[in-house]
Formats: sequence, structure tokens, C-alpha cells
Amino acid sequence: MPTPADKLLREVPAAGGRLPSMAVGTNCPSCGVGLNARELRKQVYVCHCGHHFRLHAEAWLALLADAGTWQERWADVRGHDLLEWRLPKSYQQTIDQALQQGLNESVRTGTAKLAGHPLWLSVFDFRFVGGTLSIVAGERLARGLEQAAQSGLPYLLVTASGGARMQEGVLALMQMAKVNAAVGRLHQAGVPYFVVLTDPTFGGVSASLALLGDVNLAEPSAAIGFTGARVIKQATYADLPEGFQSAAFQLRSGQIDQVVPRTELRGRLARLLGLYSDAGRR
Amino acid sequence: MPTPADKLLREVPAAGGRLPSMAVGTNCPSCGVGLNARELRKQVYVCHCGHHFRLHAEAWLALLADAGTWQERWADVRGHDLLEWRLPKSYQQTIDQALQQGLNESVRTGTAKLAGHPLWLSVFDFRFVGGTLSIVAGERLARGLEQAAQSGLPYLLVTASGGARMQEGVLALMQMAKVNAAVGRLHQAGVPYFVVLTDPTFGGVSASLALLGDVNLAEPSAAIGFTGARVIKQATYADLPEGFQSAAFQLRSGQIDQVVPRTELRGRLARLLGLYSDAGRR
Amino acid sequence: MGQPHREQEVEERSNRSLLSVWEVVELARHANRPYSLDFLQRWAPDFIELHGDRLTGDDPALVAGVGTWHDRTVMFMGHQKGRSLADRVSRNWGMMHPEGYRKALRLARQAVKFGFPIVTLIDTPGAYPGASAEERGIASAIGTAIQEWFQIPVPVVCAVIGEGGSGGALGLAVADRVLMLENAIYSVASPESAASIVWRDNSLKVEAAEQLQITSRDLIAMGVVEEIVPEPVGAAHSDHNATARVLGEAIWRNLEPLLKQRPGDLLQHRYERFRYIDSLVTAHPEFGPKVEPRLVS
Amino acid sequence: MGQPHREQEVEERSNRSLLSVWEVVELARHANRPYSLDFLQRWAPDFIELHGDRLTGDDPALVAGVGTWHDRTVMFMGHQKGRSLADRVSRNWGMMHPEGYRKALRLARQAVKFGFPIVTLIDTPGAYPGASAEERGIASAIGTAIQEWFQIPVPVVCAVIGEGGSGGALGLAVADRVLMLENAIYSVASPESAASIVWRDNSLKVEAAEQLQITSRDLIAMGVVEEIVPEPVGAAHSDHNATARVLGEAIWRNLEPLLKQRPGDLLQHRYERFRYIDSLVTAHPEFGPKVEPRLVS
Ligand SMILES: [Zn+2]
Ligand SMILES: [Zn+2]
Repeated sequence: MPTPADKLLREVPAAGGRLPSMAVGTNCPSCGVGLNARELRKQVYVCHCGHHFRLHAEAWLALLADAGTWQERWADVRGHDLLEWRLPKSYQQTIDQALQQGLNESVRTGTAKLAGHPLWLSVFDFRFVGGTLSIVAGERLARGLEQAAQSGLPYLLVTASGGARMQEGVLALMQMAKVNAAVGRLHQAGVPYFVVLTDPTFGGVSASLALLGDVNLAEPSAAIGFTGARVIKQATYADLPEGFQSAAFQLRSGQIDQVVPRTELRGRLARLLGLYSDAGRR
Repeated sequence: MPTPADKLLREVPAAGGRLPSMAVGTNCPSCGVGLNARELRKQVYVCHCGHHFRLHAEAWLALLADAGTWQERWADVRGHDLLEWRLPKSYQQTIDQALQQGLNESVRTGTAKLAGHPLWLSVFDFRFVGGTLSIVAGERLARGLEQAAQSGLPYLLVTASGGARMQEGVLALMQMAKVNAAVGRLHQAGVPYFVVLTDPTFGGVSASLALLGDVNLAEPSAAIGFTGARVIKQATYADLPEGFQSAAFQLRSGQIDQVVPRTELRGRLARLLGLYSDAGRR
Repeated sequence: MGQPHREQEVEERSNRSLLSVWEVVELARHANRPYSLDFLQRWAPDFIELHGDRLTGDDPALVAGVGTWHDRTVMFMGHQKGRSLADRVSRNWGMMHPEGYRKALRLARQAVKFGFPIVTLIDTPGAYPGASAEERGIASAIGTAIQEWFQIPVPVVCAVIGEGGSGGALGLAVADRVLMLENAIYSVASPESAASIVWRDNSLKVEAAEQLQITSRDLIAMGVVEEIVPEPVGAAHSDHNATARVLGEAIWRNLEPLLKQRPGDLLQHRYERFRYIDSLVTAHPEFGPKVEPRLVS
Repeated sequence: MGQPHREQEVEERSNRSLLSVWEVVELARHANRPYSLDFLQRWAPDFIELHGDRLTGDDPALVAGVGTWHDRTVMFMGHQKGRSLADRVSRNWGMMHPEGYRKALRLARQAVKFGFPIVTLIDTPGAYPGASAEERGIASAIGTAIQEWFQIPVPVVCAVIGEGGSGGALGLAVADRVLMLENAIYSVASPESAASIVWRDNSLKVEAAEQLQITSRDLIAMGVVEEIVPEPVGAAHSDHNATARVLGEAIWRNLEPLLKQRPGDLLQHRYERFRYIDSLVTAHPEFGPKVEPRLVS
């Protein structure tokens, strides 16, 4: 049922900045159609068939932040190999390689504007050890949440994560407590907290701050859950139904407010920011 | 698994006062065994087979209140026929007849001691128009709850009700709000609130104050639910499983804390009162 | 045959208060009567629906979300019936499961966080009378909701727009002001249920409806609602726009002064509103629907 | 054959800290290791178990209730494994569903209402990794629990008594003090899960256990737990009474000073405890389990 609001949505430009080019292969994994890279970028990496390609951190920042407004914070907080992790690969080597590729940990945090609304923005980057929650990620999130609680600026989080980072052991687990404590303070301070769940969001991230938003939105092709389907099948020998842990499944399960196609996401967020954070209207 | 606590339980006398005799027929409806009225009374109206006969208000007061401690309040609050209800029977006539039989509305409220612990005590009486929630019942409950909130004495409620009283129309419905508002104040005042659910507890009583206890206990043979099984079958043509809306069902559904045989009830309540209300220990 | 004619004739009488109780029930349940979304889309075109109780599910029988209304963000929620058969099924005829009451509470708490006032719309035959609701705790869901609405320190205005049935309605109707559309009904149980409970025969629904005193005129006489909102000529279903306008004006007129009250006062008044809601009973021993209802302008 | 002998030999080494990590894992999972109820029945013989989340269910994998301890009413809760096969099945091997975390929160709020301090016992491989948990919102149940434990203004002391696995453990382990039995483990994921996640091969559990640093000595070195509670000769399973006595003394010794703290201070310290729990990392760049653990008396 299209509402007058849907019209409003379409009037908000789809992307804040110019989306970076991403290598996404030559055919859509869903419909098999050949991909025109330029056109796909214009469509914010959504295929005509509806398939949403995963975006990395820079792409999310370009899509959501108004051009030139992104100001990254705490990019200098760096992880290191606490557990002297060696197998199957040295964790230090993993970190070093990622840094060489220009990746700076699994979470990037800073301030920006979205359709003119100033906010705190954190995005997960699945390329960095599967977007896993690490000490650095937790520290950047907690600092951002604390500053948002103090300043009153809304907090927008974009998730994409396999869970807690094994290579940091129990201290990665502790990040769940650290960030949720900070989310609690954000809520107590009366500051809006919005989450966009993208593919995939699991484990220590879904079970910490990812589902605690005042409004939780999810991309249509996002898989969201606590335990991954592969592990569930291994542990319980269960046949999982079609669509298990899909965004639609989580909508039915009461965990998210709306499933929003990426093409409408910026507009939906702009409206939410207007509704929840315009000081004048309260 | 019998715990040392079970031993403690048995040491608390089963009944405070002397239970009145009740006419309960000559055979147990569950096992069919012939009943010895005197023995049955000694067993607090629990058959050897486990069947719990419904108790009326005076029996509950005798069972729970220490002998001579029951002080009824607001017995003079009386209902009348607001809606000029005629069919199938004049409501005024129903009220008059019940009063003539010595029944004083569906809820009796007052103060008492249980194993030495002073408390507020309200008991439903299923004999009075099916224990239905009426303006008088609501008024007695709300007054008692308010006084308990003020004085800090724990509140113990024993339910047995078919729901809200049809013959008082929407004002009976409003009693649900009235009493729940008062329960909320009891909780906010930090006062213990215990509920014993007995057979049957339904509709406007289960959906108001009956399941809001800090601790909800249920008798083993209590049927507890919102909509009665007969109406559910009528409305949905569903086959209801064995044990649907039983106390065990509600335990599994997370609504009650324990299913307690009547023979152990007084002891369990005495322990709870000790744990929750002894000022010295806090 | 004759049905359209009769309907037209009912519509004409509806504005002269000459309807039988059962005719009012039929208007309250009219298939074209405006439902919650019909109002919300007119009041707040930027309405964003919010879903889920964050526990176990989302209840399509409750529509809820935020929108701009009178230059403010308002949290709206209401029972939602469906118009097509598919819609009716998916909305479960406006009969809520436990998830609905829990979604309402989640969003009420969210409204508190942000200081949004709340508008609730009542249009349900009752909570869902089925096994799935019982299994997931419908009784305690309603009881908890009723209790917690008294602890939501933002203004809450409720309007009964169609059917207000039983605890299923009350779970969303604990408010600072309760309004009622002229041809809405509000009852301790649907006439069918009441007949089934009292007579064990739900075919006596007409008699039950007459006994129960469920029309807006009955309700205002009892002091249970603050205001009757008149419906347009031909009743609400014949003009959704006009109904939405008049109801919107009435709700806002009631809501606006509440925005200035301190939270503590608001909660105290809400407590007293329900605590003494039956006070007319003591004042008028021969109580009945004899007081003239106050109609809006 | 040789198994009893090996077990005895392990028990002997256990108190000289000469066990391999995997031997510690096996002790933490020993079938005769004391479970939550074994402790509660010894500490508070008048323990009354409380059931249900008041929403949709009761989780037998979490045992919770009130009892008298040191002349006070204390709210106890802990993961509960079963000893017989039937018990294990009914306790779901100590793996909680969403209802368990919601029951814990309900009772934590009740403890706040009455000013009861809270003791939580951790003994779970993790939350239940099955479809029924996902369908009812296990992720948000854990996330919400973790968040809300920071807003429970009464003292909370936690002890890891066996397995502390993943978010399933953490959902019950947000506390002012976290203790650990000597041969308990506490990990971001069970060794099997970690192996499955990192190597996609859960047969590499021994290697994973060694990498993960999950023993009490590792944990205290990282600053994640406050105290290691020594187990009796032959490890906890060989003497439940002695284990319960020593653990009880340690918990009470940690709990007692908290009872004097003001609620606001308590919450602030709890916040800081987790907010800066990784602060040793910055302090010791070559961080590792090199600090000598502090053992009780
Ligand atoms: Zn495609
Ligand atoms: Zn029998």
C-alpha cells in the first residue's frame, strides 16, 4: 500500500557522496544477469532482481554521509596480537596485511551529516576479519556512543559482522558488555539510536548492540541471527526453513522495525532523523 | 528432588484456623472414591488422588490466616444494579439472593497474620456470580492495595474468577484498570505482592492483577487462562491439547513461579513472607 | 434486495440518534468504516510504521509508529482491521496477540524516552481468543500493559473509533482522555461473547448489546469517556476525510493542554481518572444513561 | 582401561597447576562437577526456586530463586546442567533459550525492588545454537540482558563455576565482581565453536583451546576476573562440600563490601569495570598470561 510518505522518500537523493567503485564480479549471484559496473554503482549496488551486494565501509560512508561531512575519529586506535595467535595464520600478520590494504579495523567511527542532520556514524567493515568485534572496534564504538550521549547527537550504526573476534579471545567477548553499557547510557540520555543491519550480522554483534536501536532497519538480503545456519545444522541436525534468519524472518520475529531497500534507505533515515531529533519540534 | 527446604515446609501447620465444613458431594469427581467429609476437611479438601476441591472465601481465610487474626475491611461496600439488568435474571435479584445466603460479593479484603507475618489478604469467592470482578470487588482490592502500599505490609491475593462481571458492563471492565493501577503503586512502593491462583482464574481477572505478583503460585488443579476453553473451541474450531490452561501449562508458559499442592501452600507462603518481608534481614 | 435501501435509511437516522443499539453495533463494525491507518495517513503523511516487540514477534493487528502532527512527533498506535479478506486474515480481524501489547509497551517506553505524546486508537472485537495467544501469555500481556500504561509519563489520548471490546481494548486504552466516535461501541465483552457467557447462547447478541450499555451515549453518561466525537452525515464510513478531520481536531484539542502538565501530575491524574471512574455510581444510585452527552461543536 | 588411573593422576596434577589446557577443559566439563543447584542447596537450604519470564516461557537451563544467605535474602541464578541423561535433556545441557535471559532480567528487577543482592553462577557451553532460540530472539535477548544488567542498582557477584561460553555466559555475567573456580574456563566461544569458526573444523578443539587463553590463570592475567577460587585436592568434582564452602566464602567476601556502596556508585563502578576491562592491553603491549594469579588464602 503506497503511502504519501513513499513519495517523500523518493525525493531524498539516494547517495550523499559519490559511491566508490567496487569489484563485485561480472554476474549477479542471485539472477545471473551480467553486470554493468557503472550502472550498478548508480543503483547503489542493488541488482535489478533486488539482490543487494555487500558494501564496504567507504561505500557506506559515501552513501549515508552528505558529501564532505564525514569526520573520522580515533582512526589511530590500533589492535595488536594479545594472544600471540598463530594458527591457522598469525593474527599479527592478518592485521598487518589488512592495514597494508588500506583497511583500518572492522569499525570506523566519526561524525557526519545525513540530509543535513548532524549525527554520529559508525560502520562495520566486513573485509576486516569478517567485521568481527575486536577491542579496537569496541573502543571506537564505546567512545562514539559516550560522546553521542553527552552531545545529544543521534547515533547511526551500520552493521556487518560475523561476531566477536576469536583471535582476541575473551577480551573480544568483553567488548559486548563494554558497548552495551554505552548503548544503555545513550538510551538513558534520551538520544536517538538507529541501526541498519546489513548482510551478515551475527554472533557477538547481533547479541550486543545491533538489535538495541530505537529503530532497527534491515536491508532486504541481510542474514541476521545469533548462531550461523551452518553451525545450527551441525549442532542440531535440523533442517532450516527457507528464509531462516532473513530480514523478513527477523521482522516477523519482532526484532526489526522495517526492511528497507537500499535505494530508499537514505530517505527513510532522513525522515527518522527529522522525527526523532529535531529539537524544535519537542 | 527433595530439598532440605521441603522438610521445613512440612513443619508449618497446614491450616491457620479450623477449616469450615463444605459440601463437596459424596464422591471425588477425579478418582470416584467415596469421600469422608471429616477426613477431607483434615486434608484441606485435597483428595488422596490429588484432586483439589474448590474452596470458598471463608475456607481460604481459615486456611491462610492465623486463628483469630482476620480483620475484614470494607464489608459494607455494596453493589447495585447499574444497568437495570433483567435477562436472563434480574441482577438486583442475584445480588439480593447472594446476600441472603450470607455471601458478600466476589472479593473479601482485610488484614491478617500468616505464620505470624502481618499482611493484607484478599480472597475471591467463586460462589458470588462466578467470582466476577465487579465495582465492589475492584473497590475493595484497590483500597487494600493502596493501604498496603502505604503501610508496607505484603499483599496476598487468592484468585478464583470467571472474569469481569457482565452485569456491570463497561464499569466492570474499568475495574481492571483501577486495580492494576493500584498494583503498580504497590510495586513502586517496594511492597511484596504474592498471588495464589486457584481454579478457575480467567478473563478480566487473569488479565488484570492475577499474574502480576512478585511470586505467582498456582494450585495443581487450577485452570488458568484468558479465554475459556469452550469459547476458544467455538471461536477457532481448534482441538485443545490435554492439559491446556492447566497450572503446569502456565508454569511452562512462564506465567507462574511454582505449582504448589494445597497441603504445602501455607508453608510455602510463610517462607516467602520471611524471605521477602522481614525488615531485619535487609 | 432492499439492503442498500435499508443501509441508506440507517445512515440517515444515524445522525438523529434514532438507531437501535444493534444498528450502532453494525455501524461500528461497518466494512467501510475508517480503520486506524485511514486516520494515521491523513493526520501524519510522513508516518513511519514501527514493527516488533523485540521479544518474539510482530503483531499485524496493531499498527504503530511515529509521524509529524501539529509540528510535533507523535507516537500513534491502533488496532488495525483489514478490508479485503486477505487483509482481514493477516490483520487477524484486529484481534491482538500478546506481541501486540508488548509492541505497544515498547513503543510507549520509546515515546517516554523522546517525550513524544501518544495517541491510541481502539478498534477490536477483543484480544485473540485462540490457543496461540494463550500459549504466549495473552492474559499477563494485557495485565502488564494495563499496569505499565499508568507509568508512562507522557500525555496519552485514546479514541474508540469502532469496536472497543473487552480487555483486548483496555490494554490499549489506559489514557488521560478517552474519546469515542459517535457510532463506536465500548464494552466489557463483545455482545456475542457476553451472550455466550451469560446465556451460553451467542445468538442472543442483540439482547446482550441492549443490556450492556455500549454506545457512546451510554459511555459518556457513565463517565467512562470524556467526549463523543460526532460522525458526518451518513456515519463515519460515508466520509473518511470528514471523520478524520473532526476526530483529529477533538484529539488534538484534548492532547494540547496535557502537553503542559508535569509528568508527575499527568500520572497522578491518570491514576485518579481510573481509580474513581465509577464514582458516578455512588453519586447517582439510580445510575443509567440519562445524562445528556456533550457533543463537539 | 587406564582411564580411572589417568583421571586420578589428572586430579593430583590439578592442584599443582600442571594441567594442559585441554585437561582443564575436561575438568570444567566433568560430569560430577558441582552444578548451580549443588551450590545453592548448600548455601541457602531455604532456597525457593522461581520460574518463568512472565512473557512466553520458563527456561530449565537457568535455575533462579531466593534464599537466605548470611542472614539476608539473596537472589541466586545460574546455568544448570543435568547429571542423568533425562536431566541433561530437560536442562538442555545448560544452554539457555531467550526465555532464560528474560527470566534472569525479571528476577534481577525483582531483586532491585526488594534490595536483594544478586549472585550469578556461570556454567554453559553457550546459548542454545538452535532454530527455536533464533525464532524467539536469542540475539536480542542476550543483547538486552547485557545492556540491562548495567542498570540493576544492587550488588551483583558472578562466579564462573564450570564452562563460561560466549555471549551465552556473558548474558549472565555482567557483575561488579567476577570470580572463577580454579579449573573453570571462560571463553569467547567454546573451543569446538572457535575451531569451527576459525578453521571450519571443530576437531581442532584442543589447538583452539590452547590459543584462546581460557583458563582461570589466563583470565586473571587479562584482568577479566577479580579472583581465582582454588578447588579442593582432586578438583571440584571430588568434593562438592569443600568447593561450595570455599566458593561461598569468596563470593561473600566480595559481596559484603558492595552492600555498603550507594546504588549510583555501584552502577558507575560496574560501568567502568567493563568499559576499561581491556586497559591492560594498552598498559602492557606484550600482553599475555604472564602475571601471577592471586589465589585465595
Ligand atoms: Zn540480480
Ligand atoms: Zn480423588
